Amino acid sequence: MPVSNYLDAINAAMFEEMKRDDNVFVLGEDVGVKGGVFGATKGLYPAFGEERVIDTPLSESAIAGVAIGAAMYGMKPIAEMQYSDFMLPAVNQIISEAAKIRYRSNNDWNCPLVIRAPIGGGIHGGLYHSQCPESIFFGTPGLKIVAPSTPYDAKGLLKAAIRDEDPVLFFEHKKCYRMISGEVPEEDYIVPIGVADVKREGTDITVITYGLTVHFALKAADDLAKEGISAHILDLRSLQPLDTDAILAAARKTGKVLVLHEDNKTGGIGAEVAAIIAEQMLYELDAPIMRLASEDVPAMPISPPLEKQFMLNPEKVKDAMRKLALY
Amino acid sequence: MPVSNYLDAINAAMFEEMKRDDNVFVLGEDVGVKGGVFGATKGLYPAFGEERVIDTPLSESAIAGVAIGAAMYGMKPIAEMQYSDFMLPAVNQIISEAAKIRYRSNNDWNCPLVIRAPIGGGIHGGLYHSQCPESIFFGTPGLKIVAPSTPYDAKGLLKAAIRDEDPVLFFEHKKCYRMISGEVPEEDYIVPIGVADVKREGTDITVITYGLTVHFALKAADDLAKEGISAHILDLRSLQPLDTDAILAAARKTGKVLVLHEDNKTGGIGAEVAAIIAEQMLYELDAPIMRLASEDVPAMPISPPLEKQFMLNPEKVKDAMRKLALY
Amino acid sequence: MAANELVSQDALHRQLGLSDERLLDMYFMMVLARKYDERALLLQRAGKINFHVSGIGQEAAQVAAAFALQKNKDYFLPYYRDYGFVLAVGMTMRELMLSLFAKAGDPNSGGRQMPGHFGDKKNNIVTGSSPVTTQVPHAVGLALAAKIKKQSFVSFVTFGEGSSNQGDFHEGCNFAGVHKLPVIFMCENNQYAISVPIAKQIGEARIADRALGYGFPGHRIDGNDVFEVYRTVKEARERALRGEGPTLIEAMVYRLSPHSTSDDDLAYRTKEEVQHHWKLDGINRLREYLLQHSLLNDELEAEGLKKIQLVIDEATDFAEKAPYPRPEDAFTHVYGDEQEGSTNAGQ
Amino acid sequence: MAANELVSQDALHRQLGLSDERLLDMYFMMVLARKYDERALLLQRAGKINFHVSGIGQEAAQVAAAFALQKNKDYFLPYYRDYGFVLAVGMTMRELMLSLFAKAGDPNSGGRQMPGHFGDKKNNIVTGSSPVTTQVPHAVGLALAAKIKKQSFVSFVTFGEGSSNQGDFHEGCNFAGVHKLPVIFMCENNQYAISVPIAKQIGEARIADRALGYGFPGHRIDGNDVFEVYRTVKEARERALRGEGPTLIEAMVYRLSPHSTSDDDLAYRTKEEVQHHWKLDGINRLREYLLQHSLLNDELEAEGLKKIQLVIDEATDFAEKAPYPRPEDAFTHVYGDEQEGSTNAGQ
Ligand SMILES: Cc1ncc(C[n+]2csc(CCOP(=O)(O)OP(=O)(O)O)c2C)c(N)n1
Ligand SMILES: Cc1ncc(C[n+]2csc(CCOP(=O)(O)OP(=O)(O)O)c2C)c(N)n1
Ligand SMILES: [Mg+2]
Ligand SMILES: [Mg+2]
Repeated sequence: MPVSNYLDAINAAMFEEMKRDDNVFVLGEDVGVKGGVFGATKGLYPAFGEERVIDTPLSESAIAGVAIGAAMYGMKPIAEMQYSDFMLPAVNQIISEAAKIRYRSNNDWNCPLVIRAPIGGGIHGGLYHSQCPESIFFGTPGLKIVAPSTPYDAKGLLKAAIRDEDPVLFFEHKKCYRMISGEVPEEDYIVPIGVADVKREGTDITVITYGLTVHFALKAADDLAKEGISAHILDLRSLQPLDTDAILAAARKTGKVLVLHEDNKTGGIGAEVAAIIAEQMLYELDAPIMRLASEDVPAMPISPPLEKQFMLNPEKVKDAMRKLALY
Repeated sequence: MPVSNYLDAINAAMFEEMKRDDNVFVLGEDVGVKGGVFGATKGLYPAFGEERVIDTPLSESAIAGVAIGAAMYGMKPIAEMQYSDFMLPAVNQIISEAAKIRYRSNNDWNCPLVIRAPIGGGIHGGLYHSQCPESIFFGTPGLKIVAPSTPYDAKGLLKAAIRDEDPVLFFEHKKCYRMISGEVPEEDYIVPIGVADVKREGTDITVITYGLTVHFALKAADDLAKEGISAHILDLRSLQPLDTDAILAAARKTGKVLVLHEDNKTGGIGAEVAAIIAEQMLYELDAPIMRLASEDVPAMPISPPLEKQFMLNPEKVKDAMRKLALY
Repeated sequence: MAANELVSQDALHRQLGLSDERLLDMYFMMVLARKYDERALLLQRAGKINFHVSGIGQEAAQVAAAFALQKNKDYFLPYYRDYGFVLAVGMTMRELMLSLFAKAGDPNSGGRQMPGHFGDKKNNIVTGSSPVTTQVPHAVGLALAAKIKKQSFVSFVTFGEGSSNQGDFHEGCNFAGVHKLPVIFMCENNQYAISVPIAKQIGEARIADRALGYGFPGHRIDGNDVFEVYRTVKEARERALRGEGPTLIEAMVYRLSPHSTSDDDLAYRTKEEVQHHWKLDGINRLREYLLQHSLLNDELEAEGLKKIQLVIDEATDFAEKAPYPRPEDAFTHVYGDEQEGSTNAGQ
Repeated sequence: MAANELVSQDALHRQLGLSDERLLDMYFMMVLARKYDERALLLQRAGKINFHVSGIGQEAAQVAAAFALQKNKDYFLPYYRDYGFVLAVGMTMRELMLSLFAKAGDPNSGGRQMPGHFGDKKNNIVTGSSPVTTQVPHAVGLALAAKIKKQSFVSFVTFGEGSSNQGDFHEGCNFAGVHKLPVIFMCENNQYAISVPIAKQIGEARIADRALGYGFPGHRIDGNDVFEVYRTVKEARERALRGEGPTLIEAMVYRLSPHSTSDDDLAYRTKEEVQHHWKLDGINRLREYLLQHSLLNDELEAEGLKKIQLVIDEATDFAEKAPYPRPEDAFTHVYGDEQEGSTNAGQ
């Protein structure tokens, strides 16, 4: 199978879907001529022209709102937010509008919209180019949210998102763009939204995570295997809806759970995962449910020692996993 | 002690603080001449004039943003959002700005701002006049969030919020405005932010909640007492920071915990409360951690049978409490 | 009849391409909206419904605008006072009443949303919400779809003057201006946003002047003058279809009712001010014109009013008796692909 | 000397109230900013720093504006290209360099924010962020404080032309217009927002024209003409202090560098276009004027440049050697009342 990096997988998903369905179009800041500040939309402008690859004015609420209008007409917009940090001006359009269109119209209207936004840190981006905004949107029924960790999942989930009849937030980790490569089939495929994936089988401890930290956990698990600790790693892939069955199965597998994410701890996805487990299988646990997440500070600072201190990494993850194994 | 309703307690807190400190001022839609759509700012305009009780244009991002600017100068703005549903256009100002001003300036600047917003349902307000937006803001370090249930707490917490040196979201439950009365001292007092309150002592089950549902739990507890079930009820009062010690103490008291709130279940405050307990005192529990919250649908519909079905009430709460007690 | 026709020959409405019949239709449509609104206020006072937000004083502008557009072709994004508008583009009185009573058959939302929150796909009425002005970028998105898909329709969106101060107004207008999209923005400037008068909403500015900053024309017009409204919207539509881009229209009207049934307007404005504006009512003005041009007489009027009365009575009765949604319907249609019972219902 | 003074007597700068010395100061301040910027680009290319966002091409407008304001009295909300501006209102070269190297002593953020994200209370420079245009309502809030507290200062805020399309621009301007607040909005229209040219940002519109929709004056001026900038800002300040309200200024400049050190600008514009604009550079234009008026000569210039060189060398060296923040400093100052270790640090 051909190997591709995470960024190219995203690019290919858009390219193929735009070819497949001429209702699909892309809009956002610098997505056209420049091909996006990270290059995610590279090649789309020459291939599909400026009517389907639209360089918008610098106004995220309009990007979301205009996309919503077009989606209600029956088009399939893919709106790029340059950084997830900059999608906050569009929160009202996303939460008050996109999420509620089907429900409020009693199924008369719907909003098949994809919003792509790069999340996460580790690129020396400082406070406003490193954030994880998941918790802002996670409590909003009506939205779907995905956050893939591999090129395969990224491509399959983006295709599923584009074909979905409801609004999907597609959070892509910018640190994965060029750092993560993997096999991506040539044939058309989708990864269904709402289905988690076991990225590693193990017997001693379970790590439930998503995004960049999947890779930290995998790296840590390799190291820990040498110490005789066997880790089972579940990649949530979809945050909304959560794959409750897979979460419970993974937790049951070892009875010891570490929930791990880069978004800050309080109010993060990890709280919900822990709460689901504590509600549904408390008596099957062999240890308290551990969480490892970023510190509860407003955002990641840029100065190298501060960024390093703030960012999770395989070492920190390994320490937490070992601690849980030894519990 | 004099008795006052929840709305008057809020009104009195503002009145007294405006008298005490001429840096305090109020701004928002219809807060001046009309005294607010719920009457929360009644009497302030005649008492303090239009420069300190400002009827703003219909633009929430400006209300928040202008208030932030004034707060950075050293004033103490109280910004009213007419309904919490309508504060979403201001999310960028609240999360990207207010929450991060102290941190990003390394303590050089700060933002002593209060944003008041009525939350919750049960007033036949339909989708956009009934929402609980806590989860949108809960994951944002740098903000403080309070959500009082009684006139005493409302007045004391609002005063604490106004005197706080950091931004505080003050979520007042609109259904409590006239429905809930209670004793409120004449003397100046504050209720410290970050401190929960045991609203009822009990021995069989613990209910951890905040806002309107505190009253549902109290009512249910009265009924259940007749059935021989003794409920311990903790009112969080502050959501950010959470009073972790009080949460653990309340959970320990009975070993059986129901977390209860009106905001929808997935991603709500209840998830964090459950996760804290599951992380720190799993082995002291005598039952799985239960959560009772609103359904995961976009918002509360207006048609009476739908609203009734959607809204929590003392009966639904009682059923959940009994179920937990019998576990 | 012959003399009559002669008189009308060069009458204003004919010059604008409005036949006598259509003008009369327009008139009765406005009256229908007014009577609906009065009925809704009555029903609220009688405790039969909880809430109504009135459009009284704005019907002339609404209906005249609708008549300048193309039903079932153009896309409409009306705001919560636009009863006259939605009636004119195809919503029925029964449908409005079902919404007012929050009954299951309400096409707008199946009883989920407040009345006045329109949405009806079969009539190209796009679903709207309560947070003001969010519909403005939506209208731009529909116009963008028209452009991308090379379809010959316009989108038409209304909002209040207070609402024009939201960021979404600015962002939507600018986007439309850059891409020269076929969208018409019509502000119904009724001079109040709840209690806040225009002087405190926009100072000494005029909404129409904002168009200049987006590179397209803006017109402030008398919203009580149906001919001016009709002509302006019609020209804007033609302009849009020619690919010349958006138009902003500021229709000056006055909110004759309180903001809603929850509002006491005399707390912030005087009876005299309101009374003054009753004299300028656009429906009356059109009536005078019709009388002057002998297009209306006592008999025609009585007949028209009687029909309207019947329609409203029948619809009220129908909606009152219509079933509510089933309680469990509160939990459906969160997502399109949901299974029955897929939410956390019945926990 | 006497002849020299005679020549300058009715020179433009004198008419505007700028002494020879101040004009020369202004010039060298612009050069200082330019040289800082060039050094930062060099440091980035050398791998000594990660990132720089350049203000080259906008220094003339920035410094001229700063000279028309009152240091330590007015409040400043500059945007990320405003090195010339912040230097002119009191930030030192060492401070800029500390920020560029993300060192602990950086007064803007203690090394937390990207360079170009200014904030320095002692100089009335209000802390700013990356999401564009949020500072516009803040400036309005500071101006509101001036009005409520009856203080005689103005707030001055800058932003790019792309950023003027954010809702916050609209909401902030309108609020200021309604309350006639002492604020000056200056758009540095450098004709690009990253890769997107003005034609795709605002179509055929002009930012300055937007002021009309808020009821206050808007001026499009040549940002490379220091005199025009100085006069316009000065008049706007006087107007604001007289209680007449805000002014919007659109200073036409050109972004001579790529958007940032991460950008390849030749992917979307031509070398020729950039070269053309180098010829219009405002610093050069002022230099010509100074030479013409004999306010500058080779000797003075060499001396000035040498001083600048020294200042920059010294500051670079200082900042490079200055300590980084301690790792644990990443977790402080979330709240004012925090106890040491009150976050979930070290879980
Ligand atoms: C974003 C938002 N903020 C506040 C409200 C509450 N609200 C409902 S109508 C209204 C006034 C609207 O005034 P205007 O736009 O002039 O329209 P009008 O009601 O006068 O027709 C307000 C403040 C809202 N619906 N949405
Ligand atoms: C809300 C927001 N969206 C996107 C960005 C990313 N971004 C940074 S600068 C920039 C372009 C700004 O253009 P302009 O306002 O013209 O200022 P200039 O950089 O040209 O000086 C963009 C899109 C941002 N910082 N904030
Ligand atoms: Mg109005
Ligand atoms: Mg620019």
